Amino acid sequence: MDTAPPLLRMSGISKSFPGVKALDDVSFTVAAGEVHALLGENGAGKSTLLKILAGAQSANAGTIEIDGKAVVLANPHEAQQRGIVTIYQEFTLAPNMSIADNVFIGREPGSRLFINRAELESATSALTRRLGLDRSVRTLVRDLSVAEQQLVEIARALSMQSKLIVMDEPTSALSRAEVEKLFRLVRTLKSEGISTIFVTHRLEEVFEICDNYTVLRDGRNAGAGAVAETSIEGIIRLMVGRELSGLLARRSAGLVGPVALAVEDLVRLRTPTSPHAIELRNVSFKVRSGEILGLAGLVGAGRTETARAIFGADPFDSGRILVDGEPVSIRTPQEAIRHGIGLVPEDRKQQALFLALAIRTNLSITVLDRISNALSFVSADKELGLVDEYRRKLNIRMAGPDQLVGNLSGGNQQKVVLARWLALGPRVLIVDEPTRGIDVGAKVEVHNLLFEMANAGIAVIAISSELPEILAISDRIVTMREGVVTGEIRRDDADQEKLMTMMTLSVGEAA
Amino acid sequence: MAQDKPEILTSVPGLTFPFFVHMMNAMKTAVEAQGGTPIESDGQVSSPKQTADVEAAIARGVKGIIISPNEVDAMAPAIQQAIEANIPVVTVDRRVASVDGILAHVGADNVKGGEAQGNLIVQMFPQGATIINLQGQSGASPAIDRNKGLHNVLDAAGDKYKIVFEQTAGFDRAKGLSVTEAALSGLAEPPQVIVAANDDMALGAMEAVKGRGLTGIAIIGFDALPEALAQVRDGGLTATIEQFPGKQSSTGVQILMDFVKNGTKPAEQVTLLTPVAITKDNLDVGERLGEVK
Amino acid sequence: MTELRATPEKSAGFDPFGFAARFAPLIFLIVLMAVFALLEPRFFTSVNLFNVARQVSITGLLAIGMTFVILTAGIDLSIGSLLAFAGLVAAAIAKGGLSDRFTVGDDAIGYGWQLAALGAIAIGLIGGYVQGFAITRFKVPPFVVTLGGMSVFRGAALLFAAGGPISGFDKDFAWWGQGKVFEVPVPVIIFVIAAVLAHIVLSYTRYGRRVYAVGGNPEAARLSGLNVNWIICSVYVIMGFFAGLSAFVLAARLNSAEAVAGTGYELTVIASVVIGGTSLFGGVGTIFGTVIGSLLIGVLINGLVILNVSSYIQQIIIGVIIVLAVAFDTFAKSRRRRA
Amino acid sequence: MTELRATPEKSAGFDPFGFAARFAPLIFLIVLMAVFALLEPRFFTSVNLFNVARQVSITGLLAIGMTFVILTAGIDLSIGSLLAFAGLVAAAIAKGGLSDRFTVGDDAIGYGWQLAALGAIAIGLIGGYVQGFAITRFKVPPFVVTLGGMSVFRGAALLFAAGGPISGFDKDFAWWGQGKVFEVPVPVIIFVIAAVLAHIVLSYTRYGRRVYAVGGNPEAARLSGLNVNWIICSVYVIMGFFAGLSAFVLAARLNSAEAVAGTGYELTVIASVVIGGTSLFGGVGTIFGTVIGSLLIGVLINGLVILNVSSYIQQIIIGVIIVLAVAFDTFAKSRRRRA
Ligand SMILES: Nc1ncnc2c1ncn2[C@@H]1O[C@H](COP(=O)(O)OP(=O)(O)OP(=O)(O)O)[C@@H](O)[C@H]1O
Ligand SMILES: Nc1ncnc2c1ncn2[C@@H]1O[C@H](COP(=O)(O)OP(=O)(O)OP(=O)(O)O)[C@@H](O)[C@H]1O
Ligand SMILES: [Mg+2]
Ligand SMILES: [Mg+2]
Repeated sequence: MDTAPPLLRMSGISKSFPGVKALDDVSFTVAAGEVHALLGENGAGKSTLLKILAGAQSANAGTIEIDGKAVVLANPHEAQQRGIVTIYQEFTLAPNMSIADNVFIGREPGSRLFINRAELESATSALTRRLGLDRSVRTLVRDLSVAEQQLVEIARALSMQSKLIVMDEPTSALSRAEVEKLFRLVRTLKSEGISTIFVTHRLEEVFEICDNYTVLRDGRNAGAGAVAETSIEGIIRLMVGRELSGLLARRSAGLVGPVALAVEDLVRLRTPTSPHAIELRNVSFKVRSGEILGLAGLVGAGRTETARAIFGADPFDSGRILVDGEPVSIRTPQEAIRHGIGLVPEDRKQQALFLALAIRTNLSITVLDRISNALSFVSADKELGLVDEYRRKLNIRMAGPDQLVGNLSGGNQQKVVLARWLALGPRVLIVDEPTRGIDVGAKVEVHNLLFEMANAGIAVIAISSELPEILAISDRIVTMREGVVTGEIRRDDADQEKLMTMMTLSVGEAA
Repeated sequence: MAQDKPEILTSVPGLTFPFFVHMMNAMKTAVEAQGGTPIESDGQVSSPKQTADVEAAIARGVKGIIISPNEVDAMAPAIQQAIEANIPVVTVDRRVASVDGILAHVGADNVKGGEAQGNLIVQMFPQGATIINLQGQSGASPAIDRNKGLHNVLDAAGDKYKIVFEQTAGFDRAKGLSVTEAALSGLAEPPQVIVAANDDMALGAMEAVKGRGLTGIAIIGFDALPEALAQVRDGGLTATIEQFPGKQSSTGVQILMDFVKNGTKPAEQVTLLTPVAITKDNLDVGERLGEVK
Repeated sequence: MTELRATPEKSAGFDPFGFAARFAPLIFLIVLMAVFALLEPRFFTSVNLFNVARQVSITGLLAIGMTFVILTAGIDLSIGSLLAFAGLVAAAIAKGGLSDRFTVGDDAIGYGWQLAALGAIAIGLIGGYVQGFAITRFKVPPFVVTLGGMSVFRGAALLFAAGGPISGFDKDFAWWGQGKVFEVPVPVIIFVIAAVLAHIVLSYTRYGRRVYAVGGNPEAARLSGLNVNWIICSVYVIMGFFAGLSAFVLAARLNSAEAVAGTGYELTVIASVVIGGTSLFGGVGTIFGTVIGSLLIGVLINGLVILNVSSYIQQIIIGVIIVLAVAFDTFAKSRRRRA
Repeated sequence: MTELRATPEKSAGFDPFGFAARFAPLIFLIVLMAVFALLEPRFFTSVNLFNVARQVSITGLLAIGMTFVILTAGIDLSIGSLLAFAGLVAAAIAKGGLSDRFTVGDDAIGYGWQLAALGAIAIGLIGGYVQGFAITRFKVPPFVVTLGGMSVFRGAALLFAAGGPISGFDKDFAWWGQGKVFEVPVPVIIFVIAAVLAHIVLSYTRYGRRVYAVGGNPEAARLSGLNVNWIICSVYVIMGFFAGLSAFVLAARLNSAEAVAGTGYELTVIASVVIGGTSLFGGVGTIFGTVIGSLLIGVLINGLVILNVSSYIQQIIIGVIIVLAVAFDTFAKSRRRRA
C-alpha cells in the first residue's frame, strides 16, 4: 500500500494575475484519509491554489493528478464529478433561495424532471441538524447571519459525494461551539476515508484537527510536514519568513480618560429590515476614551446588532446613546460619523468594499472632505500619501494604489477597510470581527493598531468571536447573550472559562 | 456617379408606414426612369434623423432632393441648408411654407384628406350620425392634420354629427382593434360610423366590428392601401382616402429632374392634388388597385 | 419569490401584512377594477372583461417568457421586433408566399396554419438562441445584445415584407386568434395553459430551480457546478418561443401581420413582469405575479379607453399608476418585515 | 513580495493588450471611420464630419447625463419624453405663449432665448428631481420610475402643446442650434464643454468619487457615511439638466419643438454609454468612453446614409455593429486579464 499514489498531487502549478504572480511552481500533495492544513499569510496564494483544484480557475502551468492519474479540471462541475468538493472563502449562496434549495442546488432529489420537495427538505434538515444549524430549512439564506450562512455552505459540501473536501477558511465566521461541531464532522469523514484540506488563520485549530501541513509564502512552497513534528512558532516562521514582532506595550488602565460613549437601555425589537434579527433588550454599557472594550458572545448574541444600532445602520426602538456625556440622535451612519463614531462592519465584501474600484478610492472614501480643496477637488498627492502611509503601517500587499480592491487577498482587503477608518480618526471606533480571515502576522499588526488608537485616546469597541483575541486586546469585557448584556469583567480578572460561563448565562442568572 | 447620372436624395418620414414605402418606391422608380440615381433616406419618424440624412446628402453632393418632410417646421432648417448649398428641393405631400427658394411643392394636403372623410360622412348620413373617431399617433403631424380636417367639416355640419368616442390608436392595427373593442363595450349603442386616420386602424376596427357580429357600421380609412382597396371592394370597409402618393412623387421627381437636367423651372410652384374618397363606386381611382388580386 | 418565502409564521393564524405583501399586486388590481366598475358600469360586462383578457393574452404570453429572462437578471428588448418578424413569416407561409399578400378570406391558398405556427415559433427559437449565444459566448450584456436584436429583427421584418402587411387568412388560422371555446376566447385559453405550464416548470422542476439559482447568484451557481451559460441561453430560447407563439396568435387575431407589429411591446411587457413583483436583479419572481401584472396593465388601458379619457391624460395616468403599483408592492413587503 | 514583482511588468514598455483594453471603443470607432472613408471618400470631408459632430451633440449631451445615472447602476428611460416636454416649454416661452405658435422668424414676440433656455433646464431639473425622489423615497427601481416618467412626460408634452409643434424662433435663439463659431457648430462647442466639465467632476471631485462609490456598492457607501439617497437623487437631477439643455439645443437646431421629439432616444443614448465601456451594474465607466460611444453611433448612422445603404439593411447593420462594438470591448478587456 505504501506504493499507492497519493489521493491528490498538484505539481508545478503557476498562476499570474495582471501585476501579480499568485502562484509560482507550487507543489501540493494530499493522502487519502488525511486532514491537511494549507497555511500561509494573506495573499500567499492558498485560495488561488484551491480554486484551481476546484476547477473555478485555470492554472497557467502545472499538472493535477488524482489517484496517480493526470486530470484536467476545466470547470467546477468536472471537479465535483471527481469527488472534489469545495467550500469557498467567499459567499457562494443564492440569497433569495431557501436553505434546502441552496444545499442541493443542481443535485435535487426527485425524478429526472421534477424535484421531490419532501425528500429535499428532510435530507437538508438531517444535515443541518448535524451541524447545529437550528433553522427551518425553508428559511431564506439572506435572512441568516454570516455564521449561519457559513454552516449552509458546509452542509452543501457534506451533501455531495466526495473523496476530498476543500475548506477555505470555514471557521473564520464561526464561534467555538460551531467549530467543535465541524471538527467532529471532519473526524467522522476521516474515519470514512475522506480527505480534507483545511485553510485557517487560527493556528491552534491546525494542531487540533490536522495531520499534515503545507505552507505557502508569496506564491511558493515554503515548507511541509507532519503537524505532530512542529509547533505554532515553527509554522509561523515558515509563513512569515522572519520573527514576528511582539505586541506593543499598552497604556496602563489608569490613564484611561472620561466616558466617550455610553449606551443606555438600547431596545431593538424584531425589526425593520431583518425579520429574524436578534432582539436587543435594554443593552447598556460605557466605553472610555483610551480604552478597548471587548464585546464577547456566541453567534447570535446580538453584538453586531448593537454595533449597527449605535452606528445608525439600523434603527432602534428605544434607548439613548451619549457621546461625551451628551445624548445624541443618530439615525444614519452619516450622523454617527459626524459624532465621531466609526464602524468596521462584519462582512467586508457586502458592507465595506467597493470591489470594482481602486484601492485609493476605497481607502479615501471616509476622508474625502479632508483631502479635497474648497472647490471639492480631490488632491491626488494627499490621496496617494494616505495610501502610502497605510500600506506601510499595515503592511498591505498591493500592486499599486490603482489596483482594484477585488483583486486583493482577503486579509489585505480587511486591512484596507481598517485603514479607511483609521484615516478618519474617530473618537469611538467599533470593530466587528476585525481580524476575520487575517493571518497571524497581520493580526498582530491590527492589534497593535488598535492599541495605538487607544493610546491616542480613541475609545475602541472590539467585537470578536475568538476568545483569545478578546482576552489579548481588551481592557474590559462585556458579554452578551441573545440580545441581553450578561456581565462585565476586567481583563485582568478574566480567563476563557469565566468568559464562557458569562456568555452562556441567561438573563435571570446574570442579574 | 458620373455627371450623366445625377444623384437624387429621396427622403420620406418613415419607411415603417406602407404609405411612405409606396411613396419611396414611386420616387425611386421615377428617378431611375429619368436617368438618375436615388439615394434613399428613411426619416424614422424623427425630424433630427431626417435632418441628419439631408445633411449627409448635402455632404455627399447630391444634385437634387425630393422630400416628404416628417414635420414641416422642424425640417425647415435642413431644407434651408440644402437650398443654400444650391441643391434644388422639391417637397411632396407636406408643404414647408416658411422656406423661400423651394423649387416646387406637389401635395395633397392631409387636412384636405380629413375633410374628404368628413364630407363623405355628411354625404352618406345627411340626417346626422354617431361617430367613433380613431386618431393617429399623438403629436404626429399627419395625425393632427387629418383630425383637423375631419373636425373642420363635422363641426361645421352641426350637432347632428356626434363624435361619441374619440381616442388615439397610434396608427396601429392592434391598437385600432383593442381601442374599438373597448369603445364598443363602453357605448350604449353601436355607432353608425367609425372613421380612422389611417387604413391600418380602420382594418383593426373592422376586425373588432366583425368580432362583435355587428353589421351596418360604415368604416372609413385613409391612405388607400391595396389591402384597404381590397376590403372596400369586398365590403369590409366603406371607404378610404386616396392622396395619390405615387402620382405626387412622380410629378415631383419629374419637376426636379427637369430642373437638374435642363434647368427648367416648373410653371406652377405649387401643385395640389385633391384627395378623393374611394368607395365601391370609384374603386378605379385607387392608384394601387393593380396590386390587389 | 413570495412563494419561496417559507414561513414559520404560517401557523400563527392569519397574518394581514403577510397577506398584503404576498398579494399586493392582486390587491392593487382588484381596487383598480373596482374603481373602473364604479365609474363606468359597462367596464364590468362579461363582454368587456373577455375583451380585456383577450387583449392581455398576447402581451401576457410575452410576459411569461420575459419572466424567465428577468429571473436570470437578464432583459430582452428585442421581443417586439422578433414578434413582427415571426408573424410575417407565419403569414407568408399561411398565404403560400408574398405574391398573394392581400387576397382576402378562404380563397387564400397556402401551407396551412400548422406550418405557419411552426414557422413563427421556429423564427422565435432561432432569434432567441442567437441572442442567448451572443450573451453567453461573447459576454455582451443582455441589454446590448437584445437592443441590437431589436434593430436587426425589425430590419429583417421590414425587408422580408418590403414594409407592407400580409393579410387575410383562412378560417382555421384565424380561429387561433378570433375563435371561442364555450364563450372563452382561444387566445385566453392559450395564455392560461402557458401560464400554468410555466408556473409548474419554475416551481417544481430542476430546471426551474436552476433558473432561480442562476439569477440569485450566478457565481455561486457556477461554483455549484451548474452550467450557467446553458441556463442563461435557454431562457432567451424560451422567450423566443413565446415571441413566436404570440406572433402567431396576434396574426390570427388581426387577420394580418405587419412589420411594425409589436413596436414598444418590450417596455409594456417588462413593466407587467416588474409590477408582478419580479426583481430586475434576478432570482425573485413568480408567474402568478406576472399574470397579475399583465392584467393590471390591460385593465388600465381598457378602463381608461372605456371611460373615454383623453389620450394625453391617459398616458399621464398610466405612468403614475405603474409607479404606484410597484411602490405599493415594495411598501407592502417592507411592512411585512416590520410586523 | 508581490508588490515588488508587480513593477517589472509595468516597466516592460508598451503593453498592447492593456492599451487595447483601455481604448477598445476608440479603436473600434477609428476602424469604422476608416472603412467608411475607404468605401466613400465623401464621408471624410470636413463638412460631413462637422455634420456628424453636430448630430451627435444632442444625444451626446443626454449620454453625458446618462453616464452619471448608469454609474450608480440606475437607468433613465424618460429622457426622450422629458426632452420633448422641456423643448415645448422653451419654445412657448420664446414665442411668448401658445397663441403665436406658428409665427415665423423675427416677427415672433416672446421672452427671449435666455428665459427659454432657463425654462427648458428648469423643467429638466424638476422632472429629474421628482423621479429621483420617487426612486430614493419609495424604493421603486429606476427602470420602473423612469418608465412611468416616460409616459407621464410624453402625456404632459402632448397636453401642453395640444399635440402640435411650436416653431419659428428669432435668430438669437436659433443660433444655439444652427450657429457656428469659427466653422465649429455651436452645439458641438456646448457638447465639448459639457463633456470636459463632466469628466472633471467625475474624475477629480469628491462628488464624482461618491457617485462611483454608490454605484460600486451602495450598502458599503452608506456604511462609509455617504448620503446614498442624496447622491442617487442628484444623478437624476443632473440627467434632467442635460435633458433640458439638449431640448433647448434641439429646438434651436430644428427651429421648432414637437411633442413627439426624442422618441426612442433613451435606447440610443443608453447604447452610446454602454458602448463606451460603462457598466450597467454601476461603478465602472468614463465620460471619455461615452463620447466615443456617441460618436460611434453617430458615425454609423451618417456613414450608412452616405453609402446609400437601404434603410432596412441599415437597421440590421446598426444592430449587429452595436453588439460587435461591445463584444470587442469585452474581448479586449478579457485578453488583458489573461495576459
Ligand atoms: N482575480 C484576481 N485578480 C488579480 N489578482 C488576484 C486575483 N485573485 C487573487 N489575486 C492575487 O493573488 C494573490 C493570492 O491571492 P489568494 O486569494 O490566493 O491569497 P490567500 O492565500 O487565499 O490569502 P487570504 O489568506 O487572505 O485569503 C494575492 O496577491 C491576490 O491579490
Ligand atoms: N447586515 C445585517 N442587517 C440586518 N440584519 C443582520 C445583518 N447581519 C446579521 N443580521 C441578523 O442578525 C442576526 C444575528 O447575527 P449574528 O449571528 O452576526 O449576531 P452577533 O451577535 O453579531 O453574533 P456574531 O457577531 O457572533 O456573528 C442574524 O440572524 C441576522 O439575521
Ligand atoms: Mg484566501
Ligand atoms: Mg456578528
